[in-house]
Amino acid sequence: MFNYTLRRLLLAIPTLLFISLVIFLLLELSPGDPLSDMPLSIPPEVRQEMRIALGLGEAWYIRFYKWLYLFTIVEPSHVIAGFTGLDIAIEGQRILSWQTRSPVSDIIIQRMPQTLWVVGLAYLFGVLLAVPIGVYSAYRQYSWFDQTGSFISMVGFSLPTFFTGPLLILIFAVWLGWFPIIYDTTLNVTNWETFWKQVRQMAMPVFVLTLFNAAQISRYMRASMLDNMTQDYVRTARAKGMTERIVVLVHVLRNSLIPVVTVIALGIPTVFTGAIITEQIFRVNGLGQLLITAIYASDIPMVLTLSVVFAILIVLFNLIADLLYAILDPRIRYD
Amino acid sequence: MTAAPDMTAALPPESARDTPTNPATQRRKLVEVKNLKLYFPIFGGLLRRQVGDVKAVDDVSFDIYEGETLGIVGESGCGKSTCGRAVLRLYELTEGSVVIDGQDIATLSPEKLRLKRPSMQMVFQDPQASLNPRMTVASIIGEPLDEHTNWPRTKKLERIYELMDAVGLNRDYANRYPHAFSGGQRQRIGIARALALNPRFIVCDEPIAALDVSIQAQVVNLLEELQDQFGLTYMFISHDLSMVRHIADRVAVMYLGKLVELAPVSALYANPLHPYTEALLSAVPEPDPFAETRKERVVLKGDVPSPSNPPKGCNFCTRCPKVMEICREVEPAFREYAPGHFAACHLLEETGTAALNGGMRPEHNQTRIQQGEDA
Amino acid sequence: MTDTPAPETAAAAFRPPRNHWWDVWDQFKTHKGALVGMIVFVAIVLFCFLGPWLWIHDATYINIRERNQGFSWTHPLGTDQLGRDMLARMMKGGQVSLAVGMAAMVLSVLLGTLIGVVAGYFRRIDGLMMRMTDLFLALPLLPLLLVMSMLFRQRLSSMFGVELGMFILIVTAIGVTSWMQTARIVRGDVLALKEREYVLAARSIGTPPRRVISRHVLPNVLSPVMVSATLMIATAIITESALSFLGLGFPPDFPTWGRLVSDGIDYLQQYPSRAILPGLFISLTVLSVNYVGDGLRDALDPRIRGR
Amino acid sequence: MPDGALPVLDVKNLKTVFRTRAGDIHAVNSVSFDLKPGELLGVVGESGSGKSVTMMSLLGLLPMPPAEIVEGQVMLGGRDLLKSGAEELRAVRGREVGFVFQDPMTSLNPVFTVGFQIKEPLRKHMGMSRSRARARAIELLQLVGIPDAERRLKDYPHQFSGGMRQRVMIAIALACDPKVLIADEPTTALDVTIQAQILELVKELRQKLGMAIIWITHDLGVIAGIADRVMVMYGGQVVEQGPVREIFRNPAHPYTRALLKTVPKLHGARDEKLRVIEGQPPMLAAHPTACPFRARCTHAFTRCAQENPARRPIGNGHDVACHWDHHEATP
Amino acid sequence: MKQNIALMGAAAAVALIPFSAMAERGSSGHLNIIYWQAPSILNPYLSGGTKDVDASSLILEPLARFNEEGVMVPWLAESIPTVENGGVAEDLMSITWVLREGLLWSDGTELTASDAVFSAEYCMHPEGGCAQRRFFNDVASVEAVDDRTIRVNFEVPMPVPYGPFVTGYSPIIQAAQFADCLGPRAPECTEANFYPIGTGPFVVDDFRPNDVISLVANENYREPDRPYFATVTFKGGGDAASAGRAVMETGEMDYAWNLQLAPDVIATMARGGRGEPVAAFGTLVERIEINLTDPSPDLPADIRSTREAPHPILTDIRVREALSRAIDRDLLVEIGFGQMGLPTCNLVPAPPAFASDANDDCLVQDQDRARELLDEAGWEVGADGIRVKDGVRLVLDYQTSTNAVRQDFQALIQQWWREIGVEANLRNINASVFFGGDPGSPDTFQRFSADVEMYANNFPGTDPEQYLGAYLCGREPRPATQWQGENIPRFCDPEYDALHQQLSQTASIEERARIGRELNDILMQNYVLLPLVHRGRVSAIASTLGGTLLNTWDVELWNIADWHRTE
Repeated sequence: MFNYTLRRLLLAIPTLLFISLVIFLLLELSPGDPLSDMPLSIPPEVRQEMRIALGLGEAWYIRFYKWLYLFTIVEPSHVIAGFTGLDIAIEGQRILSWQTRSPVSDIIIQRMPQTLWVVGLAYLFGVLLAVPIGVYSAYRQYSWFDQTGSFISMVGFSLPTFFTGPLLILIFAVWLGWFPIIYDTTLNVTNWETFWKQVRQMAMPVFVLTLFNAAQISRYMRASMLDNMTQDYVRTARAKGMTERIVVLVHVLRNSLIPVVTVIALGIPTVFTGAIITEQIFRVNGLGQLLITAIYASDIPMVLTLSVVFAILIVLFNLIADLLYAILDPRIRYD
Repeated sequence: MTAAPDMTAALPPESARDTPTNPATQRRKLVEVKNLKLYFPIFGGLLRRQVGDVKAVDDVSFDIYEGETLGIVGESGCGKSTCGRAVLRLYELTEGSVVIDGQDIATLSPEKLRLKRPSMQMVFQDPQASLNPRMTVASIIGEPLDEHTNWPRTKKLERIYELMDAVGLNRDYANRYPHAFSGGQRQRIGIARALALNPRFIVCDEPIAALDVSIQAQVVNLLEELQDQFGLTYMFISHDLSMVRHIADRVAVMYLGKLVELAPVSALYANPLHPYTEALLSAVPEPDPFAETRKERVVLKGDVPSPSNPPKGCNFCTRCPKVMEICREVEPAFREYAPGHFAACHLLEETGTAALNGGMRPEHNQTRIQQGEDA
Repeated sequence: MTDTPAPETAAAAFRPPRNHWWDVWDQFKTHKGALVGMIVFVAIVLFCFLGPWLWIHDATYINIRERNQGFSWTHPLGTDQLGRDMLARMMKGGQVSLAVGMAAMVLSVLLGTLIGVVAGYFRRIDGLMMRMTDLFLALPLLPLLLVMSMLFRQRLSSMFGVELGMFILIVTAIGVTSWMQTARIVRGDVLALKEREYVLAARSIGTPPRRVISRHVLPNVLSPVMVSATLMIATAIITESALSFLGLGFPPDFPTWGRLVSDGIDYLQQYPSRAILPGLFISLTVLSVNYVGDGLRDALDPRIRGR
Repeated sequence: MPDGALPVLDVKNLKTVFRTRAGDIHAVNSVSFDLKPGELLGVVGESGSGKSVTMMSLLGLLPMPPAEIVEGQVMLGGRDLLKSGAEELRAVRGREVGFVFQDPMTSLNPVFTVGFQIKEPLRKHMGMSRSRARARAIELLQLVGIPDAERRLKDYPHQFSGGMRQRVMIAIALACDPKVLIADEPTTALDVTIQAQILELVKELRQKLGMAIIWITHDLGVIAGIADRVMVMYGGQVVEQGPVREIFRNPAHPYTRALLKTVPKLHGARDEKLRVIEGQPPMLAAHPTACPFRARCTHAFTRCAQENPARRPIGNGHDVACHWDHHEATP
Repeated sequence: MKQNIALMGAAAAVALIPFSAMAERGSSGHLNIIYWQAPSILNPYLSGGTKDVDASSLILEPLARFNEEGVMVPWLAESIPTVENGGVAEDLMSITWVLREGLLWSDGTELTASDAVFSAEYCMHPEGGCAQRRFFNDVASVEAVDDRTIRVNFEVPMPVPYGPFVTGYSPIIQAAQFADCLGPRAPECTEANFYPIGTGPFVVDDFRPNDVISLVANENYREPDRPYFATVTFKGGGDAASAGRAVMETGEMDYAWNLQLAPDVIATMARGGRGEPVAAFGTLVERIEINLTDPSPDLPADIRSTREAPHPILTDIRVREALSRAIDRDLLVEIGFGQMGLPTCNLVPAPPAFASDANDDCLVQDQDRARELLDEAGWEVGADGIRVKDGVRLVLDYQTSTNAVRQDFQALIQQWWREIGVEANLRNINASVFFGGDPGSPDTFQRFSADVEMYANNFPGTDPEQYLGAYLCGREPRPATQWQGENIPRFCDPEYDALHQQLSQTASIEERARIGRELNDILMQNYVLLPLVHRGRVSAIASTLGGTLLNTWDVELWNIADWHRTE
């Protein structure tokens, strides 16, 4: 197990290097210019000066190498220093966002809380909702609960968030006035009143995303339960005189959770990549919104860093999913 | 592509091929297996380097004479199926040679091997798993014809019908799918497919293991009839000792990747030399309550060791009721102790070959065998 | 297995020989949701592709005097802010959305199946293929689309025209970034299938790998592929509409359902039907396709089919 | 065998039907039998003969739907199990009737330790404390001959070999000292040498514990060595029943007779050709109104197609369901 | 496109309610502003984006501003220097500003002339990449005459010397704070760029780039009773529609910037009753520019769309005029802008002195005339209704950036042109590419790989000299200039060049206006570009918010110190 983990981690390094190179080259080729937002009245010479000031003058491989150095050494040192208070931050150049002229890692860390709160909570709710729904749907396959559950989860899956989002805003914010349209990222939860405020402003985006997440995961849960429901060991458990509750909730559930837990783990990176559209619609300015504004503004250092961070998360959670599989399923040992 | 030269294009009249299988006459070796080894590598460690082998088949040699049936028996995991597949080079061999009809197929190029395939065929264990569920019976039986002939459709169909007749399948079933058949019928389809190209040598890999008792007999009889009819040579792999006794001319016993005994069928069953063979024979329950109550079994202790980590010395030393010191140290040689009767056991080497010559032991079928440590 | 009678075999022997797809269809029919889904989907397809033959209105024709109209006989679904007929736009938009969904599905399923089969069947390149799958999983879709659009748009538009060029681009982008799931499923199945005896049987006959794959492996990975294909249609339609919403999809004058929704969102208060109708159509399509997929999964599963 | 003792299990006229899309399948047709205390009843039959379904029906272990028990009576310890509620049945399963299934690979839950799975019924049925259940589990493992029992409690099923797993299954079945043990082809998936081990174990356990056993198998050899009484099933019906020696020495039903002859012998002269029962087992699509074996029967005559023969006693506790009188044909 | 500086002002829609004299600093409480584009930096010298400049104007201030009517008013300066009051040198080579007395930075230190000198040095540093560099064009040096006196010296005579330190785009930054941030180090001063010390009414409390800014009133603000608001939240992101909703329908926000929405959408929102939309006009003109050179992809890359390859069709002025006459500008306004737009036929629609009325006949759609013109030019109507001449079909590529209103315009204009027998192939390009100026991309508006293209442009300040200079010979983008340049139609007329030369030497305001109108008319009557809509800007203001004066000539939030709560 340890060997396997170590081997996978080692293998992840070249994979990630390659991925970051590919992303870098993609962005290198991509059209768009960080200065497109500037008024047209800015003369070309000035534009050229600004472009050079952004560091666009050098050859791509030099920039990639520099970026790689900053990304792997300098930025982590600042992040760690920021969290631990240790004095290990490496002075000097950092990866600067072209839009804000500030270190990208600072902004990414700044964006974490709202992303984790809204998207993460929605994912958590989604999972918490999906597992019982999936279990019960499978246990009572083709019952009315299963049918309506399937229907609702499919509706949740099939409604684009850019459609449900504004609709919710119109109904609950404009007509009913229950929730605010605008998410206040500066809100500090200190007492009941602010807590209530936080709950209200999170309600709509969390609802939209929960619906979507729960829809997907409950489908997996149901399918996995159905797979296990017909296994021989279920008959053994019944033959032992176990109650249906124990048969389903201990024997079948435990086995069914194995593939579902890995699916859930694989889905966690999407919490960080955020729900681009939902974040935009509800102004939860999290990581997804950061990525999309950076793309619109051709802020290459930001897009590159974010993309690679996401790639790392994906590779990491892939590994975690595999390890979880091994931990949960005693039959599998990677050695 | 035309049919391979050693095949008759169509079936000759039955009488012409109806040669007796009795091997009393001059016999030719059709298959010669020498030092066959098939290891599956085990990878491990940080860098996924090879750290060992699963010795599925470990240095096995035997011959099969033309027209005879060689039975291979052993428990699951002893490597008998792998051996059968290796003989047809369905797996790449690790070492050794397999000469079939004068050609070493271990070294043939893929294309040459492909041309050789019609002469050697296989019948598989699980009649459900060995038939593609999405193909009709006709297309399953016709697949070898598609691969190795360029006959027109009608000729192929004619041949398919012939084959279906030969294995006792109703021609009306040609367009059905495998799932519409019972296990025995499916096995007939599998046999028809194996026969399509007039092979000379067929490896039967536990062809009856998945069938009901009443159906097993049907299939075995069919195999025997076909052998008589077409002069086939069989390598019959099975764990069913009584069925092997019925069908085989000679029997090889495998244990943990190695041959432990090889003898003509009568000699083996009447006078097993190797303790493992003995134990195996005694373990078979007989449908005779009188015999069963009288008989005392050799019950082997424990399980078969892992082929990735076989014991030192004799493979059987961990379970052998007659184990000696030497067995744990030195691997016994596979020797001929009586004409055509080979075995690999230190016990035999010590007691000498003479005493063990065929017929010297009395009444073996009801011998009370000393139980080992297990008593 | 116990000796519970295998009803499949038992029942089948009485029936006349027939293609096993009939059995699939029989089982499919028993899944009410799937059947309704199928009918709805076919209805939507007919609406989009046959509709324009009956409702002869140019989806891009601007009749400025009749803009922002409600439901009427001349414009059953009203008109938009430029007086374009919404019914015609829904049909046209549906054609594009469905075509994108189908084409992206085909591409992604083909890619996924190809890579899954190759990785599963040929041990040696398995590792490489799976690393590649990881790579694609980690690729960001949006920058990729921008890059592809810059690199190929002009060439594609000069070769196929603006709309078809963009169509190819979007389909490729969606297809290229969504095949991984299929590839993983197929690879798993192929790994299992490869050990099946009928594959071994084919090899013992001397069937070369490519025919083993085409004859024995591919038809038998069909069911998971079909299921993931139906899901892919749904995902592709949603992805396309999300891209349209983010302004990275088709040109805005080119109606797709996604575009119609995002155009209609601003008018949600004045003319709610303008966003809700296309939204409804997207959902209905995705929903029906999902149900068809569900039914197919059940119907293709012999364990369920027997019951 | 205590003759005349009250049977622990008495099954009368059991009928089980599978409702499938392709029509009903009459898997068990009016099966009646009893099981005396301490007796080992061997049930022989080919796949599809209804032997497993019969046993599953007794305790409601069949998935319903599609299965449905149409009629019958299953008396165990003075009550009719078919009329019992789900909770009552649960109290019987594992407590009074233990089950061992065919495939030890899939019958154990792969994600729980063996210890957990043995302790489960102990805690539920016997209300044992954690530590007592543990002690009993160790005891059980030792009983079924698993060395190093204490340590192995923590192991998962996949860490056991096939034979060891079957021993674990037996340990689970025996956990609560059931009166009846139903073993459904418990050695079919095992190798002969392992099968021999299990058979020895069962013989030993019978002596020690004295429960009644129903042993389902298709292997006549196994039955011959272990059973007191044999019940032969064909086409969802009991075609013949009697003491083991009686059945083997004096088989009355053409099916039993043919079955005994198709099996090649390990000793004695080799047959040139195996005796064969031609044809295929019947479909059970309708409730039988004729003898299910008639199509394959060498002795069939017109009555066989008109009337399903009832079981009739032919002496020595032996009964047979056949119109043909085998004494006429045998010299 | 995003700045508006001129003299014409639309009347502010908000009635000025007399505000109680007892009001004091912070008495109005909290103010919520929403911009659907989020500010990413608070240093206008490092970003040209309107959102950034607007946000930083709450903190940083210039010497003088334009008010809502386009009139220059002193801000940090005591008065506006002119030739008359001696502030501007007779030879137009320098201008001298005098700071107000007692100006303090928000950190309590004193603002001196050296801060202005530093600000100029900061922006003029060649490696700094200053976005507002154009305000310092032709500046030779900036010197501090004394603590309160700043002199800006020019390299050439400047008839309009109000570049440096005028408008929110060119404010004064604190020398002490930015001292280490000159040139290449400018971007590294994140702290300074996010939390600038200014003289304005507010001080940054918390800045989250691309998200939200929290501000508090500046304790050291020069007017003791202002700002009336104690705190401000400046939220960014989302879309215009929900920003408008938040002000006019739910009342969560007090001020929403630039509602680029369809007129009837805004009208519906206004019915929400919690706020209302306000419009103002600058010099922004949506126009179609016509390519006088051949964009055919068959040509070699260095010839394509350059003067070496004249356009085969559009060099005929009759075709160009026909294209213009076919368009109904009123309808375009109605569809796309409503009260935010006016139909126009001028490149320079404002200030009034510069606005010509010589071209107003184009305001009326005249398709018959258009057809006549095409007939005259020899384009015969073909079988499919599209005109043909010498076997060439009258087909034009029509490109613009991706934007809902522009695509509606494209569709409408495509249809009008079709009615006169001209086929248009529509194309739209992502704005960041279209306006990106990447010389490697074929899709920039400068590269002009199409026959006609549509976008909007305007000019800074109130004087159009530079703006009109764009259409001089030699200013066209071409390979030699890395495809940079402002003469998008590739127009070249010696007469125009001569007239422009004359403008650059004229100081008299009236005379400049006359020449400016004449230049405008030359361009218009040559139909090298077809103005469509004079675009205004609409913002939404909560009904409880007083004191706002929507300004399109300077930053929109210019007078935020005066904003207050009315109830």
